[in-house]
Amino acid sequence: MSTINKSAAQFLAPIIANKRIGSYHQIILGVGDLVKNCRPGNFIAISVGGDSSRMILRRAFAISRTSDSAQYGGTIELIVAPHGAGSRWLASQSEGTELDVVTPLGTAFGIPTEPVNALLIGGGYGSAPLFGLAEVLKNRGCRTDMLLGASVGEKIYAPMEGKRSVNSLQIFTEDGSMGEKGRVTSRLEAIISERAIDIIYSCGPMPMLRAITEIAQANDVIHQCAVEEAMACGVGICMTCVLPVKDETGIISMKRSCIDGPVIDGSSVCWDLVGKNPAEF
Amino acid sequence: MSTINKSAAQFLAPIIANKRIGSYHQIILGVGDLVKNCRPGNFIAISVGGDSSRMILRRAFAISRTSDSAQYGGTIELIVAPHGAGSRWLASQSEGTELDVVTPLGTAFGIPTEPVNALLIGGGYGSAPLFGLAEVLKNRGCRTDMLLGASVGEKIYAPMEGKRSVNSLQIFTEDGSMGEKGRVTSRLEAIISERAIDIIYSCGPMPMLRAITEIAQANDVIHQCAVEEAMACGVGICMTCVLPVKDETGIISMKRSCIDGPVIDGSSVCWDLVGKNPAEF
Amino acid sequence: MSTSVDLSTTLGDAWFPTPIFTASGCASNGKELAQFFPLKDIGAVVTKSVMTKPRHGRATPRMAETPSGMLNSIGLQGPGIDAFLANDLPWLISQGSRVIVSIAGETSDEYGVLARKLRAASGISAIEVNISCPNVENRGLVFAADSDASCRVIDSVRKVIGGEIPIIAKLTPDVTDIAKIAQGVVDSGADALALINTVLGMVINLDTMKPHLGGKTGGLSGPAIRPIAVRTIYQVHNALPSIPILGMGGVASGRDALELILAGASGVSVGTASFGNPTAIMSIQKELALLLQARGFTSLQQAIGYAHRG
Amino acid sequence: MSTSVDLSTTLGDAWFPTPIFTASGCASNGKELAQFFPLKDIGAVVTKSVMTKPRHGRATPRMAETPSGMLNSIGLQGPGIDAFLANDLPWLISQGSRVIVSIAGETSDEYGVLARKLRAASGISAIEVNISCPNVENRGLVFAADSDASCRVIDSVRKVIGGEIPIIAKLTPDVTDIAKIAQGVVDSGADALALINTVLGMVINLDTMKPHLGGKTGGLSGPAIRPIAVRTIYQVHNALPSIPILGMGGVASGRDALELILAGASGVSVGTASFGNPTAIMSIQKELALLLQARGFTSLQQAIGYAHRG
Ligand SMILES: Cc1cc2nc3c(=O)[nH]c(=O)nc-3n(C[C@H](O)[C@H](O)[C@H](O)COP(=O)(O)OP(=O)(O)OC[C@H]3O[C@@H](n4cnc5c(N)ncnc54)[C@H](O)[C@@H]3O)c2cc1C
Ligand SMILES: Cc1cc2nc3c(=O)[nH]c(=O)nc-3n(C[C@H](O)[C@H](O)[C@H](O)COP(=O)(O)OP(=O)(O)OC[C@H]3O[C@@H](n4cnc5c(N)ncnc54)[C@H](O)[C@@H]3O)c2cc1C
Ligand SMILES: Cc1cc2nc3c(=O)[nH]c(=O)nc-3n(C[C@H](O)[C@H](O)[C@H](O)COP(=O)(O)O)c2cc1C
Ligand SMILES: Cc1cc2nc3c(=O)[nH]c(=O)nc-3n(C[C@H](O)[C@H](O)[C@H](O)COP(=O)(O)O)c2cc1C
Ligand code: FES
Ligand code: FES
Repeated sequence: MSTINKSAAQFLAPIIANKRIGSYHQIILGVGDLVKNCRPGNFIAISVGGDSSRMILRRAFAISRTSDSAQYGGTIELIVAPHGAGSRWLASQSEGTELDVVTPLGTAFGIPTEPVNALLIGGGYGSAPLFGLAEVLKNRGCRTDMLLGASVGEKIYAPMEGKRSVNSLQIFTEDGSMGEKGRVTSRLEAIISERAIDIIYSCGPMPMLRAITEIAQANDVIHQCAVEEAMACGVGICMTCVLPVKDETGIISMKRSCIDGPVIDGSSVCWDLVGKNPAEF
Repeated sequence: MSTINKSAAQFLAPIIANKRIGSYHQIILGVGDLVKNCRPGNFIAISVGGDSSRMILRRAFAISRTSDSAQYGGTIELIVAPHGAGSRWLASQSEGTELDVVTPLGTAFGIPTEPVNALLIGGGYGSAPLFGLAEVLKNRGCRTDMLLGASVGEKIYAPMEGKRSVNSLQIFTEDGSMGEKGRVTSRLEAIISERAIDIIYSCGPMPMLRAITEIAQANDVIHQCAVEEAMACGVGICMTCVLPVKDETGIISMKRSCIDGPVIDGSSVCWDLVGKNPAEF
Repeated sequence: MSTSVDLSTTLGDAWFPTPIFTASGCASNGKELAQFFPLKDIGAVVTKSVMTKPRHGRATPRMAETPSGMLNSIGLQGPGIDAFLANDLPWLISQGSRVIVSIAGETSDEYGVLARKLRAASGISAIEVNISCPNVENRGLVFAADSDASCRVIDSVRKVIGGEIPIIAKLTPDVTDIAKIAQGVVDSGADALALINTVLGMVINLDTMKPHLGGKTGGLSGPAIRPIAVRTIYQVHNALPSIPILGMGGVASGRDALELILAGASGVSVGTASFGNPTAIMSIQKELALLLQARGFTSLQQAIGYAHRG
Repeated sequence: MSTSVDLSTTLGDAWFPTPIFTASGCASNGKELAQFFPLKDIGAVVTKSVMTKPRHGRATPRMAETPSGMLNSIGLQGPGIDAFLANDLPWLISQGSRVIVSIAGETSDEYGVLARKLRAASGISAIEVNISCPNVENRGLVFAADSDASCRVIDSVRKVIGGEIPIIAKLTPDVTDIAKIAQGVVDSGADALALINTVLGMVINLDTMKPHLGGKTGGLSGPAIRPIAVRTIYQVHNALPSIPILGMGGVASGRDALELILAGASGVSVGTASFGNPTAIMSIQKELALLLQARGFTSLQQAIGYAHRG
C-alpha cells in the first residue's frame, strides 16, 4: 500500500446542521470516528448536485473545525461560500441529507513542538481552517494572533467561539465596512516585528498568499499557507491542481496541491511562475 | 399566430400533494385557471432533475383528472410510474416544490355529443387519463365500462373515487394477482357485443393499443387511443415522436404524436409499420 | 430589450436585429413555437432542412437522451420545397419573422435545384446549406466530410444565387481539419459558415442490446457538445477572421451564447435547448444583452471574436 | 466477484481477470488509488503516458468542468521513462497489479526509444501507444490525425517489440474516418486498439473573456462523450471485427461499461469517473458482472460486440 491519501475514506456523511452566517453557510457533517484523522489544513471532497447531476467533479472544502460529542459522534465544520452551481447546491441542502464525501485529504498545517508566537491570516472563507488550527496551537501554549480580511464585512467569517481560541483578532475590509479599511498585509511587517512572530499560517486567495510570502521572507518568518488551485480529483490522480514548487536544490517541479498541499511552505512556491507555461521555466 | 399548442403555457406549478399508490405516485399540481383548458387526453411536459440536471429533456405525463377547488384553485392529477432517473426524481419531490411545466399539450379524447356506450381500456398507468374521461362521459349520460390490465396487481391504478365514475370495472393481470388472469383483450370481442359498445377509448402500451385496434376494426367500433412515443420536445418542433398514419385517401405520413396525438383514431395508425423504415412504405 | 446594447448583427449582407436564431430542425417551421413568443422578436427562424421531395425520414426510435445531450436520427423528414414555399414560408413572413431557409440534398445538383426555387421566392434573409447529409453519389458519406464534395455543393448553389441572398455553409465537426473544409467552401462562394452540426454518436439499448435508434447512429446535440462547438468556432474564426460565423451547439443560456460569440460567432442558433424549454430563445436573448452590458460592451459587434484579441 | 460470470478477457496475448482498467492519465501511476481499493482487484492499471524525458506539462488552469464532462490540458507532465521504470513500475508489480504502460513521444523515433526501454523491463502486460500527441515533426498536428504519421509510430514500436508484449494503439476520435486510421495502425502491427482519447474542446472564461485553459484547447472527457465513444467502437469493430478494442469514454457505471462492450470493446478503461469517485472502478466492475448475469451471459466474451449480431 502507498502512504498517499492514507487516512482518506469515501463514505456518506449526514448534514447535522446548515446555518447561514453572513455570506456563508456553516455546514456540520457527521463523520464518526474518522474525525480523529482530520487535522487543521486537511480538506474534504464532496459530490454535488445529486444523482442525475451534470456536475461530475467533487468540490473541495477546507475542514474548519472538528468536534467529537456524545450526541453526534465525530463532526466536522465547513464554511461554504455560495458561488457557482456546486456550492449553491450544497448550501441549499437540508439537515439529514447524506453527502458522498472523501476525507481527510491533503497535507495539514505543521504544528510547532514548542510554544511560539503564531500569526494566522485568513482571506474570505480562508479563515475557516484557521479557527481549528488556533485551537490546536492554543492547546500547545502558543500565542496566536489573527488577521482576517475580505472585500466587504459580510465576507468576514469569524464565529464567536472561534474568537475565543485566539489572543487577538484584527479585521480588515477593502471597503472599510468592518474593522480597518485596507488589506491584511497593510501593516503586516510592523505586526511581525512588534509581536515577535515566529510563524505565519495563512489561507485565502492566491494573490494574498503571495503577498504574505514576500513579507514573510523579507522578515525571515516561516510561512505555511493553504493554497486553492482548481482540482478535478482531489486525490492526486489527474495532475490538474499543480503549482510550481522549488526544492532545496533549486529544482522547480509541478507539485499537486491536493496531495503535496494544500498546506505548503510559502517560500517554496514560485509565485511568479503560477499560471505560466512551465516549458519556459 | 398559429393554432398549434394554442392553449399551452409554460409556468411554475407547485406540488400540492404527492402520495404513493401501489407502484405509482399520485401527484397533484396547482395550475390555476389554466385547468379550464385541460381536456382528458392532454398531457403535461415537466422539467426534471433540478437546476444542474444532466437530463435536458422534459418528461411527458398524461393528465389524469382535473379539479377546481376554493382552497387550491385549479389542480391536475398525474400518475407517475417511477421508472428511470426522471420519473424517480419526480416521485421523490415533496409538497411545495415548484415544477417547471408546459401544459396542456396534445389532442384530447373526442367526446360524443349523444349518450353512447363507451368502453375505457387502460394498461398500467394508462388508466390515468381514463378516469378524467369517465367523469366527462358520465356527465354526458354515457354508459362507461372500464377494463384495466397490468402485469401484476400493484401496477393496476384504480382509485376509489375513480371507480365511482364508471358503471363497471373489470381488472386483468397477467399473473392473476388481482382480478382475472389474462389480458384486457382476452374477452374484448364478447364484451363489445354483449354491451353494445359504440366507442372504445384506450391508453396503455403500444402492443395493447394495436391489439385493441384490430378487435375494434373487426367489430366496427370506433377506437380512440392515446399513444406513447418517445418525445424530445412535446411541442411539435423535433420530429422524434412520429407514427405512421394513413389519411382518408390512403396516403401514409409520419405524424407527430405530440401535436397530432397523443389521442388518435386507432384505425388510422399503421401499426405494422411502427418502428419500420419509412423509406420502404 | 431593456438594455441599451445594440444587439444587431449581420451575416454577409443580411441584417438581423438580434443574434439569437432558432437552429435548423429544432423549431420545425416556426408555427409550433409561435404560441410561446412572437417569432419576429428573435433574430431569425432557421427552418428545418428542406429537400426537393417530401420525405418520411427514418424509423423510430428517433431519439435517445444522453448525459447533458441527446441523439437524434430524424432523417430529414419534411414536406419538400414546393409545399414549403407554398405554405411555410408565406406564413413565417406574415408573422414578421426573418427567415433563413436551410436546404439539403442527396446530390450536389439537388442543392442547385433547391437554390433556384429559393431565388424565385421573396422574403428570405439567407440560405443555410446543410452539407452534413449523406451524399448518395459517394457511398453515402456526408458531403461535409470531404472538402471536394463540400465545394461542389456550394458551387452549385453559388451558380444560381448571384449574391442576392447570403449563402451560409453548415459544416460538421466530425472531420480531421475543419479549417480546411471551411476554407474550401468559402473559396467556392460561401458568404458565412454555420458551426456546428451534430456530432455522430450512438447509444446501445441495454434491453435489446442493439443500437437504440432506428437509424443506428444519430447526431449528438445539447450542452454536452458545447466545448466542441466553442473550439470549432474558435479554430475557424482564427483561420478565417473575416468570414461571419453562425455558431451553435449546446447553447442553453445567455452565458453559453456569449461564449460562442467571444469565440467568434456573429450569430447563435439555439437548437436542443428549445426542446427542454420552449421559451429558451427568449431568455437567452435577454440574458445575453445583460451580460454584454455588464462587461461594458455597447454593441454585440464589439464582443464578436473578443477571445482572440490581445 | 459474487457472480459466476467469467469476466476474464484478452487483448492480443495479454490475459486479464476482469475487463475493467484504469484509463491512462486518470490514475497517475497507481499509488494514489491504492488507498481506496487493492490494485490487483481490477483488470489492469494503465499508467499515465510517459515520455523519454521528465516533463512539466502545461500552464494552469489545466481543467474546466463542462456539462457532464470536463476539459483537461495537462500536457503529459511526468517523470520520464527512466524514473518510471525505476520507481513506478516495480511498485505496481509489487502490488500484484497487471500493468499496461502508456507511452507518448514527439517524434516517431521517440516511441521506438521508449519501446526499447520497455522491452528490457519485465512484468508489463501490454504497451498502449498514445498517438494523440502533437507531432513536432509535422506542425504539431497530433499523430493520430494522420494515417501515415500514425503508421510510422506503430512501425517504430513494432520494430522493437517482436510480439513479446501486445501493442495497443490509442486513437483520437477527432478524425474524418476512424476506421481508416484503425486499419492503418493494424496493418503496421498494432495488436489491439484503444478508443477513444479525449475530444478536442474549449471553454472561454466569461470573466477574462479569453480561453480558460492555460493550453487554450483541452481534451473533453466524461459522460458527455460516451455516445461518441460507443459510435467509434461500433464503427471500428464493424470494420475490423477480429481486432480487440480497449474501449473508454464516459464510463461511470456498469451499464456504461456494458454499452461499450456490446458495441465491441473487449476491455473498458475508466478515466474521468475516478475523479468524481475514487472507487468508481470497483463499483463498475461489480455492476457489470451483475448486468451480464441478468442477461444470461455466462462469460464476458459472449457479450463483446453483441450489438452487431443478428
Ligand atoms: C483545497 C480547497 C479548499 C477549498 N475550501 C473552500 C472552503 O472552505 N469554502 C468554500 O466556499 N470554497 C472552498 N473551495 C472552493 C470550492 O471547492 C469550489 O471551487 C467553489 O465552491 C466553487 O464551486 P462551484 O461549483 O460553486 O462553482 P463553479 O464555478 O461552478 O465550479 C466549476 C469548477 O471550477 C472549480 N472552481 C471554481 N472556482 C474555484 C476556485 N476559486 N478554486 C478552485 N476551484 C474552483 C470548481 O471546483 C469546479 O470544479 C476550496 C477549494 C479547494 C481546491
Ligand atoms: C404522451 C405521454 C404520456 C405519458 N404519460 C405518462 C404517465 O401518465 N405516467 C407515467 O408514469 N409515464 C408517462 N409517460 C412516460 C414518461 O414521459 C417517461 O417517459 C417515463 O417516466 C420514463 O422517464 P424516466 O426519465 O424515468 O426514464 P428514462 O429511461 O431515463 O428516460 C429517458 C428518455 O427516454 C424517454 N422514454 C423512456 N421510456 C419511455 C416510454 N415508455 N415512452 C416514451 N418515452 C420514454 C423519456 O421521455 C426520456 O426522454 C408518458 C409519455 C408520453 C410520451
Ligand atoms: C432533432 C434535431 C433535428 C435537427 N435537424 C437538422 C436539420 O434538419 N438540418 C440541420 O442543418 N441541422 C439539424 N440539426 C442540427 C441543429 O441545427 C444544430 O446544429 C445542432 O443540434 C447543435 O445545436 P444544439 O446543441 O443547440 O441543438 C438538428 C438537431 C436536432 C437535435
Ligand atoms: C486529466 C486527464 C489526463 C489524461 N491523460 C492521458 C494520457 O496521458 N494519455 C492518454 O493516452 N490519455 C489520457 N487521457 C485520456 C483518457 O485516458 C481517456 O481516453 C479519456 O479521458 C476518455 O475516457 P473517460 O471519459 O473515462 O475519461 C487523459 C484524460 C484526462 C481526463
Ligand atoms: S486534483 Fe487531481 S491531482 Fe490534484
Ligand atoms: S416530441 Fe418533438 S415533435 Fe413531438
